[in-house]
Amino acid sequence: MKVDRRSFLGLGIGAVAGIAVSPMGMKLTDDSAIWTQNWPWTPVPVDGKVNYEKSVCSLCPGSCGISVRKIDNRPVKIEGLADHPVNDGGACLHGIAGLQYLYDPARIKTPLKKNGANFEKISWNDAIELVAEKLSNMREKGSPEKLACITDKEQGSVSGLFKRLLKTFGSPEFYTMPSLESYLEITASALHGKGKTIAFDLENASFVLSFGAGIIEGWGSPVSCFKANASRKTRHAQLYQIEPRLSNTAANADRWIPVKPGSEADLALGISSVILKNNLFDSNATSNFKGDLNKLAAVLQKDYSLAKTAKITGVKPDDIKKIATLFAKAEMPVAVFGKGRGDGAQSLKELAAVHTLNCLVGNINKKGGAFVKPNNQYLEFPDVAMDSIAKTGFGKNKTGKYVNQFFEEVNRSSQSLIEALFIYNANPCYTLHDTKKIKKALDKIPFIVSFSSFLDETAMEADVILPSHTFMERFEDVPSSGGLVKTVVGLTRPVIRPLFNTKTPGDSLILIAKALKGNIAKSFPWTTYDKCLESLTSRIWNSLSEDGFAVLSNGMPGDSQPVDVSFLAKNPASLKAQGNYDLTLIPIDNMRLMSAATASSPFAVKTVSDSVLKGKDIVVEINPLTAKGLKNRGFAVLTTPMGKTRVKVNINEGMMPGVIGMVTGLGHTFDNKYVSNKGVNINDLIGQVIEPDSGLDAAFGIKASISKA
Amino acid sequence: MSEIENKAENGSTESAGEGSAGEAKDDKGLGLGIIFFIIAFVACFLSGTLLFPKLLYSKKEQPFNFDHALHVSEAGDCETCHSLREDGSFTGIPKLATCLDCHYEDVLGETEDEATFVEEYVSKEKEVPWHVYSRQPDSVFFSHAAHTEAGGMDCVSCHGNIGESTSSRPYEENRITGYSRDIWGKNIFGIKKHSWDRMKMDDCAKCHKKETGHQGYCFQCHK
Amino acid sequence: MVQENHNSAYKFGMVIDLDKCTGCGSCMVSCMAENNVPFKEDETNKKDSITWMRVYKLTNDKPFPDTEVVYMPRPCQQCGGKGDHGHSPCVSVCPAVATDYGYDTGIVSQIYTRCFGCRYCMGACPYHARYFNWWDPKWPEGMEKYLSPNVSPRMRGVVEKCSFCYHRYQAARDKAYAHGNKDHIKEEDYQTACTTACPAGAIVFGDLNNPAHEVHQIVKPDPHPDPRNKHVAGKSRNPKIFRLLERLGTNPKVYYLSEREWVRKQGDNYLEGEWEKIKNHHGKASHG
Amino acid sequence: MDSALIPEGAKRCPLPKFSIGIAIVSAVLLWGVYAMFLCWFKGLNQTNMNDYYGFALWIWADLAVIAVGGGAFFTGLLKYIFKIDELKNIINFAVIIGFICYSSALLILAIDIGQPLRGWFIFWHANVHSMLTEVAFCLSAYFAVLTIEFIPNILENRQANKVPFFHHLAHNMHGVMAIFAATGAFLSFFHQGSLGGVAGVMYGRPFAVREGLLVWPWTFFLFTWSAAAYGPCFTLLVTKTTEAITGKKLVKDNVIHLLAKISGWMIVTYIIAKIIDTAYWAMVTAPSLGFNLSHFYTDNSFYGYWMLITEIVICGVVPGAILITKSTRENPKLRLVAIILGTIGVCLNRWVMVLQIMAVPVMSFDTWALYIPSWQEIATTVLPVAYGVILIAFAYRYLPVFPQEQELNQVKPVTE
Repeated sequence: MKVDRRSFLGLGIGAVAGIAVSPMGMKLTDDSAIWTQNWPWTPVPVDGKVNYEKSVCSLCPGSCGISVRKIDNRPVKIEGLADHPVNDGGACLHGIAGLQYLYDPARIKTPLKKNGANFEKISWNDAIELVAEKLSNMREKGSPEKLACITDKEQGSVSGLFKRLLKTFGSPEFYTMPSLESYLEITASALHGKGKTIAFDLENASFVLSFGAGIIEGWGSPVSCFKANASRKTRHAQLYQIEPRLSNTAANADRWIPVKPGSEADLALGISSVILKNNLFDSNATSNFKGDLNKLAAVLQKDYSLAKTAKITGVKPDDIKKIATLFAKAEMPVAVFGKGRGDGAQSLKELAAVHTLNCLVGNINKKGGAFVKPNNQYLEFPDVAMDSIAKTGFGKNKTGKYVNQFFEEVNRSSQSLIEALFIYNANPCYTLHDTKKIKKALDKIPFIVSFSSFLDETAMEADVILPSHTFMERFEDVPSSGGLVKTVVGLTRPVIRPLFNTKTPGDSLILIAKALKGNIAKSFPWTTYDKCLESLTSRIWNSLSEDGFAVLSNGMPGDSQPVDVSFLAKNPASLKAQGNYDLTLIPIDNMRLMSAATASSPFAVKTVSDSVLKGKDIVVEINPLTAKGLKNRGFAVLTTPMGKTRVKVNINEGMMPGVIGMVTGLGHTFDNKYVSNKGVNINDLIGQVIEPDSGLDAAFGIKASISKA
Repeated sequence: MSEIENKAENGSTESAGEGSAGEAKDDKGLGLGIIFFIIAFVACFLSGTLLFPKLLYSKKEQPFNFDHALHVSEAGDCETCHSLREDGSFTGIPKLATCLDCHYEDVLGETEDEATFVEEYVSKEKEVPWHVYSRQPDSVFFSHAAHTEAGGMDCVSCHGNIGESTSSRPYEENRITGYSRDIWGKNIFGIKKHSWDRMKMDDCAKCHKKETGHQGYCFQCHK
Repeated sequence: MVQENHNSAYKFGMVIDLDKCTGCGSCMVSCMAENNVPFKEDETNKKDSITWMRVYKLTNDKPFPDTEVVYMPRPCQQCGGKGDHGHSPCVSVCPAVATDYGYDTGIVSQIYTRCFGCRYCMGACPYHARYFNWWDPKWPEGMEKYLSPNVSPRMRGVVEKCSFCYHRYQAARDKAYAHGNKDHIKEEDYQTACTTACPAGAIVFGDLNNPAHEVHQIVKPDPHPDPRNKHVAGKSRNPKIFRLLERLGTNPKVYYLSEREWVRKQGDNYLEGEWEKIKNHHGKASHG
Repeated sequence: MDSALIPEGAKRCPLPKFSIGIAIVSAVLLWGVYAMFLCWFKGLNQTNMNDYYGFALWIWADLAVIAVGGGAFFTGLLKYIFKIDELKNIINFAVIIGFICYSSALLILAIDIGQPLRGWFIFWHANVHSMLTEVAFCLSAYFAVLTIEFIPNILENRQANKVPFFHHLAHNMHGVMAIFAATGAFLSFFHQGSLGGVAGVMYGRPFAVREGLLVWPWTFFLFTWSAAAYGPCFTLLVTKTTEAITGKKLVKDNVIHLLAKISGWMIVTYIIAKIIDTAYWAMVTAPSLGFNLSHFYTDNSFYGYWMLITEIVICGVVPGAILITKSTRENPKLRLVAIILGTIGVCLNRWVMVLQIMAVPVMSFDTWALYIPSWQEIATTVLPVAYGVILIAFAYRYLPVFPQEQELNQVKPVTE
């Protein structure tokens, strides 16, 4: 048989036809398409039973109630908790993105010990032992006061435990990072006396005069402020926003009053001056002033006349007069302080000047006004056992009044002032001005223990890290703060089993205390933090565990408050920005970026406009009049006395001429590519300026120049 | 093309002669060609129909044998184990907890399978990794409530008489797509005799069209 | 396939109060978290950044200090198409029926697994509401555990967009079925993720066909076609309410509310002098 | 070496020289193939397309090659239906060019879609309302027709033609070619048109949208017409180029003049229609949507009125005028200028109808979006060009493409 071409042809055609008629072709075509629909590298979320858990978000001081949607045991979404007294269902973007913190690539998965430049993993036992050994040595040497601690806040059981440990150990060196809450307490303390805080009844106020407070940019308890602001339209209330930049709050306000950076206090005093001069003040209220009002009036008439104020602030005299009149005559006026989110640098002069307006028009503890109320008191700690070492140490003077001064003193001193430092929920290497200096100070402290959940800038400087659970993995009491009218305590609860080998910070402290033995161990009698929390909050525990929150006080404080304006009557000088350049660089707080200890989530960074961040470049805002020679979206070099950086330029009519605005919250350097190494940290470019009369870092900005790159 | 035209016109006699000579040769060649054609056709068709499915699907045994008939006779219906939740979603294959509602004491029966169940899963508190014959891909949204409650359908229409089975047949998985074989159906040509023989989108659409007058909009069945 | 929006059907829509919107971004993140939207290292090229809900920043372009800024959240507009007959700009062009118009809900729905990535719909949409998956969706190790089973993660090479959280509609229906209410879902049972997240309460969502729903009461849609443009239907009878690019006849179901005239003007394109004539025109005026 | 394959009586360059030329072009081809695989395996992130530019260089290339490939159907139509017999001398080449253009278009589409393995959904789940569906069906069908039209020419290869079956097949296919030509013309009318319709129906895009007749916007007819008008320009241009490279006259002047004349009149009529369309759109359609003409041509760094003038006047009116005037048409230099301008004109039109549409902002607060293709896009766009060159080279070398070649190049038959 001769197999010729035709046979081959027959074979070939037959094979093709056979396959074509068989279902193979059809099936493979279909299956290859289905394969693309189910690529093994595209995740398939597992289904299950939907259930919700109530908790509280503790990413910021807002203390919003959250509802965590879970599929079986797996949390899939965070939403605002309906009917919660703080946020009633609303939620901010950071809280909603909360689950991204749980799975953050920068999370610390197990205790770490610094070995040279790197960290090595150690067991919890070894870590606690190591800490206890160092601390015991300090006590043996008789210098317990050389242990310091920095946390985010005064309130709450975890801060309470830190303070307690320090006290029974024998150190007064407990510091908190600056926050709106701390400024509220400082202001209340200066004007009304110790142990008090201030709240603003934005929900009811008919005229809000905001001195740069980013009411819709994360100031105070953000969601609550958003709600109060949104209801303004229906309440026919007005918002006047005073700041150099057309922030979102200014854009949303009824009027934006641009003011030269750093002159907010002067404007407030100028307005007070008009109110006093034109008898617009509330005469009943002035009876609460304890002396010095006349002295203040004299100072104001002399130094804050319309013309002088106008010159300092750049606001027209007519406008000042108009604002003063509107404010004083409004039914329920309130003046609000705390530039931006209110957690940046502030001067007491500004805080006091603004709050004095409230005092003058008599809106203290009145509906729609400012509430002066006692600090939260809901924790019932048993007495602390202290030995003589502890008593001596604890009785010593603190190194600095506030955390900024603390770092300044550590840097300044030639001796080792501090030998060990605990840092919890704070990232001073990122959030405080002049980060280089902060790092230098930390370098001088031989033993740093971080309780951070993330390997952030400050945790990197630590010698030992005792990683904490995130707020989704632990119990904690979360007292409301930040100028909120209601006093609410929320309960953060674990919504998932801890993912890593981490602990509740309270448990870490209890373990340390027990390892230190003696009185210290005796002062920490609890087996676990969870039990400790239950006993500390026993009065409200039922409500906490059932509703997820407890309302401590709902209404306004009824009593009248004494007012002491002696600080202002001394006519403290306004601070100038550091440096000799022509322009002023100021920070911009943007709602979509976190700038405190917690960094932003990938989702939050994703929402950031390309006129704020483009690629890895930060974009600064500048008025066209100031941007001479610069191209919109072009590169420029920004110089301040602290250093130089390359930036992009957003030429923007919403910025006051002569001012450069740079967003806060960028320029992180830790290991999370979605969040870090984007832009620069403005705190690298601004130095501290300590207000002499208060000890606060009051650097509202810094002098700067900008030129084409 | 035009060149051919010219050639054809000019050389008609010549090509006719060649043609007739060629045809005789052709016949033989063609005959052989046809034989080869048939052989190749049959071989390829058969391998595409019989061998191919064997290669395409992998067989997996269930973790242990499950007797549906026995459970139905004990429980009385399907809904005892496969139920709607309060929110209207469907539980699917029951979780261990549901099994333990009845299997609360160590052993109820004496089968080897139940022993496996107790030893491997109940005592270790491990969910049984069942292979789901009727699992639809992630892109599909299927509401049991819409079909059983609103549509009044029974389980058999889509799932067949699985409730009468006394043992678990092997789970066959498409190696390319990861689908259960039940989606395309046992018949490789995709021919079906019963409403439950196949679970492709076209089957859903056809029934929807018949019952509701419209096959539905994308999101009705896709997520 | 010519079907009308019949009365028994839902017509889900939204009205966004731009005076309340603060540009905070909660809606964007809530949407991303709800719908398994991925993220990548650099999201600053907004032309390839998937945000079903995007917040635009509008400015009146006046010099300092008269500058004004308003934020405008832009979900998919769920266009009804010319004359509101369901031929949305994107739906009518899809060659493979991977996207279609739900006459029962008014929602432009889609099948990601049907889409083969021709991107014609993207070109046809003037709102840039459609996004292409240029990359494989990837999550940092472990983070895929937070993905929701209600929305299937999309693979590389397909187009996606806002669905008005259709899965929430499905959940509401399931709930209704389970409780014996075959065809009735409650207003509060179906709300989109952006609506519930908005801390300012700027978004109101519901059935535009249902006079009991808040969205209907705010928008007061005019059932008659616009006498000036036969393609436009459902115009709001509130002169402060507008839709984006209404003149194109896309008939969006997302309405915007603003007290500021310049904002309303930016909602569409006008020849010189045209706005002055048209600005106070609204449905009610044309029909007494 | 390969002389047995070379058409009888034709002289071809030595095989090594030919091989070197092919090797060079193949290198370019491989570059394109590499980029193609990158796009398939890594996805379309390899391109510089984005959510504003869902359609970009590739779709432009697609539209452009289909437009210039229009010479095939139009020449076929003239030859077989209108019986203009002189065109038999260029029809083979027109078909080859068409084949190259259409196969390239299909290849580009296969790269361009995000999910190539699901590409068949366009047929299986076809949406009859979509212009793209119409394009896909007609394009594939017409490609099949072009293949059928090309086959007889391939079978005319000296060796293939020796096989009686092939010889008869070619002969018989030829007999029915008029049917295919008619089918091709019909299919081309629809897919050229529906490609125009792709833009015209986008009523969300005021720059693209046109009113029209029934379901077809005016761009539908303009695209068909312009393909018929400018397609022959490209056929002539490639013929001219082939002549220049081979150094031989391949088609007689009377044939060239005839096709040029027809093309010229088509261009003139087209450009009149185009001007009317543009004017109506600029003065009625766009303003009714709130847009001034200037909106589409200002405030950006690339798209200006120059584009409009170049497309309509320089690359439309000018070549039309040259080609309808006997004296200028028969002047080889001016004719060359005209066919080059014509080819550029139709490509520019397709650019405008793809990329400018994407660039123009529609929402008042949106901004112009400009785009520069990535190297992968460029490489995959050059790929069909290289493939075309190779196919033409092989076709010319081994197939009797030009019936008049022998007559025009009187050389002794090859003796070996």
